[in-house]
Amino acid sequence: MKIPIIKIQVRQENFDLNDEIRALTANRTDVGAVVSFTGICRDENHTLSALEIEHYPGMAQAEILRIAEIACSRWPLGGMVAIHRYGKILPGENIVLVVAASKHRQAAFDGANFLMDFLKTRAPFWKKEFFADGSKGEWVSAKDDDDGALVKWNQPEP
Amino acid sequence: MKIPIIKIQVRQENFDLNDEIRALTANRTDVGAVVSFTGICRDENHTLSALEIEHYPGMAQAEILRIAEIACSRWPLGGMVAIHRYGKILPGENIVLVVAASKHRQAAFDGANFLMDFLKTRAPFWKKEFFADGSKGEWVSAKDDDDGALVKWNQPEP
Amino acid sequence: MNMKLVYFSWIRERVGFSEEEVNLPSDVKTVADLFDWLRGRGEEFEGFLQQPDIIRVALDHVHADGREASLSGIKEIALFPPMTGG
Amino acid sequence: MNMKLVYFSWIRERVGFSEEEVNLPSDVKTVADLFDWLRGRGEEFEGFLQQPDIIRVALDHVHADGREASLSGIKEIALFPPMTGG
Repeated sequence: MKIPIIKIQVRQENFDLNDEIRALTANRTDVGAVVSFTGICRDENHTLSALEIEHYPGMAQAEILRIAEIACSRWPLGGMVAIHRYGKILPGENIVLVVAASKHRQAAFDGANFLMDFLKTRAPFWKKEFFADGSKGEWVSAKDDDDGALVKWNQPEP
Repeated sequence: MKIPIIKIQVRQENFDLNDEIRALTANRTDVGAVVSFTGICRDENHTLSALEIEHYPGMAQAEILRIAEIACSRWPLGGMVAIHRYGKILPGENIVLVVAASKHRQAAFDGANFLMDFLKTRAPFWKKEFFADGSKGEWVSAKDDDDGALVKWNQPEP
Repeated sequence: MNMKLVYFSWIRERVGFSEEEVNLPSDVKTVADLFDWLRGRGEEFEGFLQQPDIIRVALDHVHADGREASLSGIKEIALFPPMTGG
Repeated sequence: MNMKLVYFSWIRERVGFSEEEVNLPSDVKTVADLFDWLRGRGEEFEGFLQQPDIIRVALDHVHADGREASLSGIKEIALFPPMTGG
């Protein structure tokens, strides 16, 4: 494929998935597969009032771009989009979007999955929880699972 | 999670990804991750005029549902959507959509990837190519790659 | 045994029609027996059945489990090449 | 050596501010040296630096490669806990 289109944004506003996919696929016929990941603010127990997402403005976008460039060097991707929101996020609202476009489906799946796994552990964002009962916010702890998720990307390709 | 929502459609009309994701996520706060796969008709060499997709009406929907139910038993999924189009598809148009919703990102990635891999090799659809120069259509050959893609799902979980 | 046979993709094109009702002899008990019986029906069947390994079979809308799968109680048998959807 | 230090998440809250300009002594050459120097600045630093393994460091917006990473030529050092975005 040609040089991949890469779009990385760190912003407060919500995103529109259809618009982002259209930007990667319009006026071209070399994309056969588009995989998207949307991360949403959960609140299973109805205890959360909101998340506040803090980020490192100078670094967040640059770090996601570095990860996207690695993904594009590892798989034949035609384009990637990553949008991460910051500020106050309510339960049910979108937090993050990743889209990967490729000729082939497995490259699109792997590119999007890889970008999400590394974004989780390397992009400088931190979530603070605020509770419905008005109690003080707590910073979300990093999960060992997230580090564990990286292991699969160091396996040699099958 | 509760009993997953499963929606399978085999139809001529295009789909709207935003609408399908909304149907899986509206009015609930237990979905933290949504992965979508969109398969699009490629035409890199500008030689294709259209694909004609034939399907087995009695079986296609039932077979995709069987695969989706296996996915839902294997990963904690809150919902799955699969829509496969048939009939005439032009280059750049959508062919297939798969959406998987879950609490956690890897389950959503794996559920969608699994459904696509098995849909490719088990759902009764056949593509015929029609060329821009008016030459007679050729049936697309099945790819060994597609059978090979199934191997990864027989590995024990890490 | 009355049976509906349905054909798809290039198999449908070679057979020349998409479905038919047949009366299978009572000794046609498995998919392998069906293939043998079809071979005797003319060259349009014999042709594609020379490569039986690439023919897929569904019994009442479910993929047949090998060539020894029983046709007992089945109402509709589909023959088609490997799928290319998705 | 004039340096901008920036803090995020609960480290920012413990330090009490989000950024500061400092003049590092010339013998502070690595991330490990910086941690030692910060420990001497008061209990708000000493507190979180008792668990140095969970402190992440970025040098000019790039993750530092271990505690021996050199601060030479760096203009901005960030200290923060493990990330929880996505």
